[in-house]
Amino acid sequence: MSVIVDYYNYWIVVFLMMAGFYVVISANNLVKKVVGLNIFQTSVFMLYISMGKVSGGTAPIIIEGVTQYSNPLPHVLILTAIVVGVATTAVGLSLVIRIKHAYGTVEENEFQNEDDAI
Amino acid sequence: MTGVLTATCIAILVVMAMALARALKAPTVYDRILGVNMFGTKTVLFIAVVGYMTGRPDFLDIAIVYALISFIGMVAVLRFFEYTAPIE
Amino acid sequence: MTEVLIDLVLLGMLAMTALRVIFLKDLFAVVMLFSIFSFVSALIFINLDAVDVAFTEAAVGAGISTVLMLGTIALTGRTEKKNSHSSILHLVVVCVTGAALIYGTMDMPPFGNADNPIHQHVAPRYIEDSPKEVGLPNIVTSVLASYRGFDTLGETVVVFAAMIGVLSLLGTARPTNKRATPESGLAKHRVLHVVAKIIIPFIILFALYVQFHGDYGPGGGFQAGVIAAAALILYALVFGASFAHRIVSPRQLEVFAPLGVLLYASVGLVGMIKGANFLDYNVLASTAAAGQHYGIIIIELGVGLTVFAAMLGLFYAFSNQVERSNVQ
Amino acid sequence: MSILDYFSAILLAGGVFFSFTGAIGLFRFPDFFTRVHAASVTDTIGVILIIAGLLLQTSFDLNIIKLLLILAILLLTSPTASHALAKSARHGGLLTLAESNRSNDR
Repeated sequence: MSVIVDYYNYWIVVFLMMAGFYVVISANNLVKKVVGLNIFQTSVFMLYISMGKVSGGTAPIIIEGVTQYSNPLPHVLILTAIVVGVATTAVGLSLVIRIKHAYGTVEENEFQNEDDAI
Repeated sequence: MTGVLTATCIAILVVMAMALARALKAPTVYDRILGVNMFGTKTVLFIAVVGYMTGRPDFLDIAIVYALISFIGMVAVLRFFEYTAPIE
Repeated sequence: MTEVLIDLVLLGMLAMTALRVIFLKDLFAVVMLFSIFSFVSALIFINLDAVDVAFTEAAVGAGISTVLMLGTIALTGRTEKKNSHSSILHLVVVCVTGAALIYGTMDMPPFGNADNPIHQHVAPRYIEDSPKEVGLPNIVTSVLASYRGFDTLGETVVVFAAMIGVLSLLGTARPTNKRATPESGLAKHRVLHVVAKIIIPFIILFALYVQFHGDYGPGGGFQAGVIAAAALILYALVFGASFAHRIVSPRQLEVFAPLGVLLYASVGLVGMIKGANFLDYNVLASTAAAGQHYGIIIIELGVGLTVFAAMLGLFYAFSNQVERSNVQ
Repeated sequence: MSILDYFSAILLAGGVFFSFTGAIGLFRFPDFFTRVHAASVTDTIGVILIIAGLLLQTSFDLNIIKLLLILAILLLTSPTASHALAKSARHGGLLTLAESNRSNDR
């Protein structure tokens, strides 16, 4: 029982990660792949934040009368990672748009067929 | 008083779950958007109540951001929706 | 106990949403569900005490990502075609990886325990000494801007580089015609026009509040930049991109983005000239605490400027593509 | 509990009740337009009551302004969003249940 209480958070995060991973490898459509990548990424963020949590702690903004704070370091790492994540997502999406211009489709198997034809 | 806030919090969670269910089920796309919209407003309330429940209500900033961003998301959906052909 | 319950319910919602995303073929719905996914994960961050992260995720993940994805779908079409190859192999790969990861978690220290190794290394120092050394109540801002200032400079440069990447892929948004027409916006929705006009000033005001209050509450340059960009994105969505170009033109953004990075880096150089290390703020003013304050305010301004310019520039590039393909 | 707390609890309970009816409507009603009705109308009253309940808990500081700002934003945006959504659904050719029944009969 204590195993479940100790680890349930990590397990669900792993499940979410795998859902994102499945979308990335099985989806044909590039936009959906990007969505899957983002789901994966958000789950990784959640894993980090879960590690930083201290039970009984509170948010790491100092107020009077509180001594137990959660770990601020993962928060810093993830905060910047989120902004960088959206920037890289934008690069990915603009690549998708270029592929659409070049091949007329964003389905992976279709433009691979076109590549083979050339 | 914390008991009342906790109860409110859980009730809002149930409402959010029902809005989510509508967004997942959704016969039409409009139903999904409606579900997302209601989910957004209830989320704002949820954050506010959680802030009071945990005794640190200075995090209401996040609720404001939620309210603003979910509105922008709605507008974006309406804006780009007209470019795409309906499925149903 | 309540915390655990809330956490479980929210994680359950996330799992349901993720599962639904796998099976949906309508990409529009996929993006809608992804925005819900971001919203719920931000709620989980709040529940796990990461208010700054929740702030960023709410503004960036749910706001900007969704808008960019919707723009892409408007260009590439709304449905995913039927999958021809079998997905059994994919399922096996995913299950094996997942099992390996779960096996890995068994070696991790239990969730929420205050004695975990992660809480022993540098975190106690940040929590105990940063109020004295930096003088800000928000430890996350202290660590972000002061202790790990070099890292944050790198992240800012990455955002800037991503903007360059997108602009070189999609081309800079050029002014289509001199006369801005409201036709390109949501012309039929009068109510939306009125409400947007009322609400946009408040968004910009709120962005300024977040920028300068980030030392004391949740917030800072990253979030403020995104929120300010969101205000202009709302304007562009409702009234049409050509109106937004009149307020902040794409050219100006190309100046703002490097300016922010330069502002950040030059604070570091001033420190070096005064005989300290790169990005050491202690020497910027007569006392160390005042120096830290000056340094953090200026670099947050630089971060805010770059993030604002990058996010708005990304949106301009995407909406320009959408409008051009719509004209053809 | 002081008298203010009792008032606050009543307001919160009222807000939750209305939100709940809205959610049931959103979940159970037969077509899109009835669902918009259920969701948007109860959304507004739920927001007003819950924020009012929280206002009674606040000591006199910045949080009051933030709560009022949240209230103002939600009161402006939530009905607008519902209106715009219903309008674009109408323009997109979505029929009410009665209309689609009639066209099926013919």
